[in-house]
Amino acid sequence: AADQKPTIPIIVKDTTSFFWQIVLSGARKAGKDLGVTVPELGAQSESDINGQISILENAVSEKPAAIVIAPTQFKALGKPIDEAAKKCKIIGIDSAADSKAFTSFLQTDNVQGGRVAADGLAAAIEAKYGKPEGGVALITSIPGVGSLDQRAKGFKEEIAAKYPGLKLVADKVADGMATTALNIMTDLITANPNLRGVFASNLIMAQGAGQAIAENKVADKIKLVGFDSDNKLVKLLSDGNITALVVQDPYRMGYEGVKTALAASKGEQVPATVDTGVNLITKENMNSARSQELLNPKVK
Amino acid sequence: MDQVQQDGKRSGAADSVVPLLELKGLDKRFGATHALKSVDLIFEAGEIHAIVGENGAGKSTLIKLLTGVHVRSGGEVYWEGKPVALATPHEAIGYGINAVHQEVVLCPHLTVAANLFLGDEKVRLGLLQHREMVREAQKILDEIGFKIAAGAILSSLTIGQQQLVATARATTRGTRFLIFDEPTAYLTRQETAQLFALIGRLKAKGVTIVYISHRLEEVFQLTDRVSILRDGQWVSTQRTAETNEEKLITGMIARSIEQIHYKETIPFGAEILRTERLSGKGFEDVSVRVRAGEVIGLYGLVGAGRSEFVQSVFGRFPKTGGQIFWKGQPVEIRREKDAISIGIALVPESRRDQGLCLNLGVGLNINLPIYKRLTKGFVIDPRAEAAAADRQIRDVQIKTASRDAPASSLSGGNQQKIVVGKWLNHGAQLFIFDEPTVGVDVGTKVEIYKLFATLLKNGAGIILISSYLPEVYDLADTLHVFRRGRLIASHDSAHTKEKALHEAILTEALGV
Amino acid sequence: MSVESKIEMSEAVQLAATKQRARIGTLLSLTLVALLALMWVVLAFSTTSFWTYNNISNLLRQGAMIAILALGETFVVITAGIDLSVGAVVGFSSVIIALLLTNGFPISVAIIITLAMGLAIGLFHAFGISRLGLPPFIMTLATLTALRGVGLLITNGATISITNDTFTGFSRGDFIGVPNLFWMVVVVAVPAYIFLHQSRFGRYLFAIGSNTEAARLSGVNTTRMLYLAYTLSALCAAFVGILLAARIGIGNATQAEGWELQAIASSVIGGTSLFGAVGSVHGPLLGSFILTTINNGANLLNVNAFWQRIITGVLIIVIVYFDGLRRKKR
Amino acid sequence: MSVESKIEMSEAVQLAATKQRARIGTLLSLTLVALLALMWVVLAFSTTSFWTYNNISNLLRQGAMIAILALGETFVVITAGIDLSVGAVVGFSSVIIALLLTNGFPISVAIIITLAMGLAIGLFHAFGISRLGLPPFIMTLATLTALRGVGLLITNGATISITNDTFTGFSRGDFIGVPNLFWMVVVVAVPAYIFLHQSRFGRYLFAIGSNTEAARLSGVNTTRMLYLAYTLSALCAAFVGILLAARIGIGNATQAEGWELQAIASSVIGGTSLFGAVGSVHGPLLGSFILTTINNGANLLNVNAFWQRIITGVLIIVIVYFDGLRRKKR
Ligand SMILES: Nc1ncnc2c1ncn2[C@@H]1O[C@H](COP(=O)(O)OP(=O)(O)OP(=O)(O)O)[C@@H](O)[C@H]1O
Ligand SMILES: Nc1ncnc2c1ncn2[C@@H]1O[C@H](COP(=O)(O)OP(=O)(O)OP(=O)(O)O)[C@@H](O)[C@H]1O
Ligand SMILES: [Mg+2]
Ligand SMILES: [Mg+2]
Repeated sequence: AADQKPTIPIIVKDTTSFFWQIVLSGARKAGKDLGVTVPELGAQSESDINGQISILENAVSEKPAAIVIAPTQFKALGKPIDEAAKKCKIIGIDSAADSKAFTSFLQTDNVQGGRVAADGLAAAIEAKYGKPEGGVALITSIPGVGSLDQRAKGFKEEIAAKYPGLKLVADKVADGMATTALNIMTDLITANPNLRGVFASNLIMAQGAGQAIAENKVADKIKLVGFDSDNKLVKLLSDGNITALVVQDPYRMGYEGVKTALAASKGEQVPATVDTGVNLITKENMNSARSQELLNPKVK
Repeated sequence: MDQVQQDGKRSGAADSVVPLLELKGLDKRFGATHALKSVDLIFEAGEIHAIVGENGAGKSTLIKLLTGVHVRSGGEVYWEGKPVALATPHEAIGYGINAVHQEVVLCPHLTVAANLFLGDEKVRLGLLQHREMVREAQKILDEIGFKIAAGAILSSLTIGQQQLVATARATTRGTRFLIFDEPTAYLTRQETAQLFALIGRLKAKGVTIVYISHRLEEVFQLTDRVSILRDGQWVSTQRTAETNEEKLITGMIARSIEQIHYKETIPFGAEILRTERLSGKGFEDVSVRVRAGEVIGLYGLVGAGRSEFVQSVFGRFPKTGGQIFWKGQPVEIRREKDAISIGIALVPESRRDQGLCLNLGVGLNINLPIYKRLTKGFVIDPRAEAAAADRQIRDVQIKTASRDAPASSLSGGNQQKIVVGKWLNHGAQLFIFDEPTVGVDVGTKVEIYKLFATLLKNGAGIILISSYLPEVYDLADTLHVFRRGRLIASHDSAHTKEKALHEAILTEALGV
Repeated sequence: MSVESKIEMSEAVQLAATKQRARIGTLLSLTLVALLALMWVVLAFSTTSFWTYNNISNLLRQGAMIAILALGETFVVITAGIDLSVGAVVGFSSVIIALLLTNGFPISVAIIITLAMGLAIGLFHAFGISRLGLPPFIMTLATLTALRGVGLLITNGATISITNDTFTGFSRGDFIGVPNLFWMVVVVAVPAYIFLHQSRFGRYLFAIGSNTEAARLSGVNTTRMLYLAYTLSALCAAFVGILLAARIGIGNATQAEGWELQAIASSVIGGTSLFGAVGSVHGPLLGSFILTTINNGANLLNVNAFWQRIITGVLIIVIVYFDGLRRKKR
Repeated sequence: MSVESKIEMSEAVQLAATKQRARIGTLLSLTLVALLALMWVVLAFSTTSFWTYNNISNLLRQGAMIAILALGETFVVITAGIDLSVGAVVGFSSVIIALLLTNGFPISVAIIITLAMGLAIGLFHAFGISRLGLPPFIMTLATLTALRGVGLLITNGATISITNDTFTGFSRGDFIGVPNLFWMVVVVAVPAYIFLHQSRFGRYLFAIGSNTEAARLSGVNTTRMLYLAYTLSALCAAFVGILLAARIGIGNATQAEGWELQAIASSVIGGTSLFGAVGSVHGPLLGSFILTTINNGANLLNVNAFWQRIITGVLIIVIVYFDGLRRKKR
């Protein structure tokens, strides 16, 4: 009977990141619940596009029932997914790819995530200074990553469209290291006395930037919005060093991804797109049940 | 200068009016060092021309200018009467100027054949003709009488054999002008004989040969004319037949040396070291004894296992059998430190590869074995460090700018003195010298021999390895002959000039 | 005479030793082949999917780029140098060709310009190393840093999509059943083999790695040969950049990060010595496919990605250790 | 006698040359100091915020970690080796100490265990290099790969938050106005200076880098010295890992990626030769603060991050070139 178990590999963007480990644990749980073998695959860096293509190719040759994949890059993964879709059903999660071959798509709208961050930041600045005015900055983890670019896009568009008082004074790209984020943030604080808000668009950047806020004791002056969460960021949030976190629901993404894939492989009808949503979590709402579910996913 | 030209005319009158190669005011500076000072020289077609001079006199520099290794700072060079630049090795080779350099400059990772044809490969349609080159190379080697396998990787050969490969290479390139820079320093007698035979054949073919050596007997044996360089300056050019050893030495160092092989008679004291049936990698069953005030000489061909034997005594390689006794007591020497701490010093065969940290200071090199003693607490006492270095620089008369000057800035002989000097501070009682006078000029040789005497007078014993037989005769009190890793004969009071004994020793060494 | 005959005898022994040495050289590459074969056999038995046409052609495709990179790197390493910039050159070239293609240049012109750019980088390296006297490690580390910056600056950190389907289709296609990407390895390796092992220039590279001064004194233009080595390495990297762009359909300056270390590791696993003068064309190819097989196999066996790193690290030590042993035995 | 006097005369010329050489040696480090000073002056004039207490202490904090790493690396490079693993060791140590602290170990014990782990890594490197005979580049490349894997495996890719405020507070604190992190540089550099420049072990490291065989034959236990060098490098890296953990308050195995190259670059900019036997303690410190100033200045001037990379690359070439010129003039 064990041989009959269908195989549905899940391919994430970066196995070394906590976010994707949560996705994987959701998928693992689904595998256990639904009786599916779920190989956990993924590149070792979000920018390793070629690595992910290779992994996808390898996964296809395993002749799986379906594949769940989070494409690292929109354009690059398009053709390989088209190819793979000839052999099995493909379910996309998190980000899109340039392919019409997805059977279903469970997505975080990263552009929307950027907008939410902008709104959250503006609200915090308004709460402190009375008006959403002053300098804001953006710190991106590494260049050339689709989802980060989309968050940046959403953030900048929202600021430009809705908050004419907010000026983007710096748009920094780091090298994926928390220390670099810390140094950049420290120097931003030094160089821009009028800085009032910062958006650090992923986990590691938020960790570094949050640390800089704490180190320089400017939590009162400068509002920081991060993206994603782990207990370090939750602590910074509860300390007030981070104003708000934009969190996705990675656990659900993994779980639902596998579930949808199984259904699709059996030929059942599945929705073409599902938005798993982004949520803004602040110190005020962080203790609600839903927030706690998002902030403390059951990673095992 | 006039003398040169007259000389040139005289000897050149036989063949042609234009000499093959003429140097006018040749000058070379290395930064602050003025290595060659306006040298004028004429090389006639077909002659064998010796150049002699002390270490650092500028002999090798002259050669390097002629072969395009270095570019001259001033002066002119005429090849068959026409001025030439000689800016690159390529150009020099083009005229047929080739050299066998003092240090073997070949590629150790390549085969003998590849080295022979380097820069001049046999190609067909752009493809290397590997097999043809090996075959051809073997033919060349066989023809000149060198017993070397053309397919062997160069690094598997002894230094002497490598030197022969370099020689073979230089001679096969359509050479018209061939320079040998101390070619016999690393050769066995056997190989030296092969080389001399080759030089004879080349001369017969009309090749012009320049021969540089510190071994004056070779100069008299081989050459037609001899030029002396001193301090980068030309001193004289004479017909070899019209001069003698004494005159040459006087010209080289501006004083006469009565006794080249310097040895005082010193009474033997107690036994310092004894080996009993010592065996190890490369040697077997070697039993020798050294007493205070005694020099034992180890003679043999290259590869006879002498270096391995002494390195084993020094703890560089583990022994596999037998026993070492130090002042009558059995001792275990497992590593260099053990040997050093009981008072054994090794002056290794190759200064450059084993003896010196070339780019570090003279003082550091001298003090290296005794830093523990110069340390107070955790920190080195800088005054003690300086004093220890300066004392040796003074005592062994090392000519150096300062104790901080890098060892590489000294001439060969003075570098050798550093390697010896570092063991004097340490207070060693047994000194092992492995080929201590290779490439060392006559003056410095005497200095080194004097140093031997000082050591012996202070109650030390010496093990001397040398492939230069006259040296062993003159210096060793006891002479041991090695062949293929075994001690096959011993002679007491070897410094006799009896021809019969020389013959006997040679026969033993060769195993005829 | 009798002395000579005796000496001759001892020489005969030496000759025999040399012959054996040559045989051991062949053995080394055979051992690597054996290791690769062993891995393949084990994987064929322990997974159902390894020994399928699909997977083998995946494997060939996946190993192709590092193989070419390792090959180029080998030219430099044989001269006792190192080229740390190759990963950056790959990323940079992917940007250049993507830009050219999106600006409507025909594929052939775009490829030529990109390769020319690689050539220029190689020339610059050789210039810095031979004229300015910088250590290769530092020179190529500096261009690694700078090139990533230039690539990012040009694109402003964004990725450039390549819409030319002929171009991107190439990387997925195959020819008589063998993936095009692997054919590219053949296309590079065959001339590389002739160049390195059969031409005098290859011989000169070894000579320079063994003893630069000796090579120079033999009339070898060592400077020009250094130019050649670094140019070849950069050209291979630019070529890989083109292949990468075709494979992922985008140009992005941050791609191929760390590939330089993979290329060097492949080359060393394949028997190249970082001290120079030892190396071959088949070695780095074998080395890169061994590393690729580790990754491919680990994926198929569903080995944790983190374990893959550990296994790779351990295998590098083991393989190079045994290789060293074999050399020492010589 | 007359010979001697002649010789003496020619030696006088040489003496002058040597004196000049010594002066140039001092000049080199002075030039670096001058360069750093120049950068600081320019920045002081072109920005309002550079020359503030706050920014200078930021600068000192930012440069501290690479400075310590570069210092450790220098010990290895002086022996003509290289340690590519230091970045990975930093990341790995941050994980270890975070784990220990979250499991309730007292800070002192956690620090000691983490340092002991660094020591073990260093010993392993030296073992592979001196006993197994692996090239340092390959040995440390292998552990770089493997260590990242082990760190990720332990944490499953997650970051471990450090809740111990005494520990994380340390990196923020200062002592008589100077940031604690910079004091750590002093704490490492002073004994390092005594070790390298005033103890016999330092002399031995230089001797090994210059000629291992000669050092051995002079009674230096070269194997033990290699153990010492690699251990010191790994210890410094583990120490930096601890500081990193304190500074960012997390343990994460992927942190400090690429820091090995920054450390090597700092060391080389500070005058260390990759061929061994040339190096100092103050050199790498200057080198790392030059690189840090570039980044800090660029941030203050709001220079595009991509330009920072280009500037860094170009400056590495320029500085090492002029350093080389100065050496050649000797
Ligand atoms: N590349 C160089 N750089 C600096 N000085 C040099 C260089 N080559 C030679 N010299 C110096 O030039 C002088 C002449 O050296 P050269 O090697 O020509 O002497 P030599 O006569 O061949 O001595 P030996 O008998 O020891 O071989 C010496 O003082 C030497 O230190
Ligand atoms: N046939 C050979 N193949 C490879 N290496 C050799 C061969 N013969 C000798 N050697 C090496 O050459 C070196 C010289 O040999 P060894 O030290 O035994 O000779 P030796 O008697 O000390 O001669 P010498 O001191 O005159 O050079 C050694 O390192 C030895 O291993
Ligand atoms: Mg000479
Ligand atoms: Mg010997």
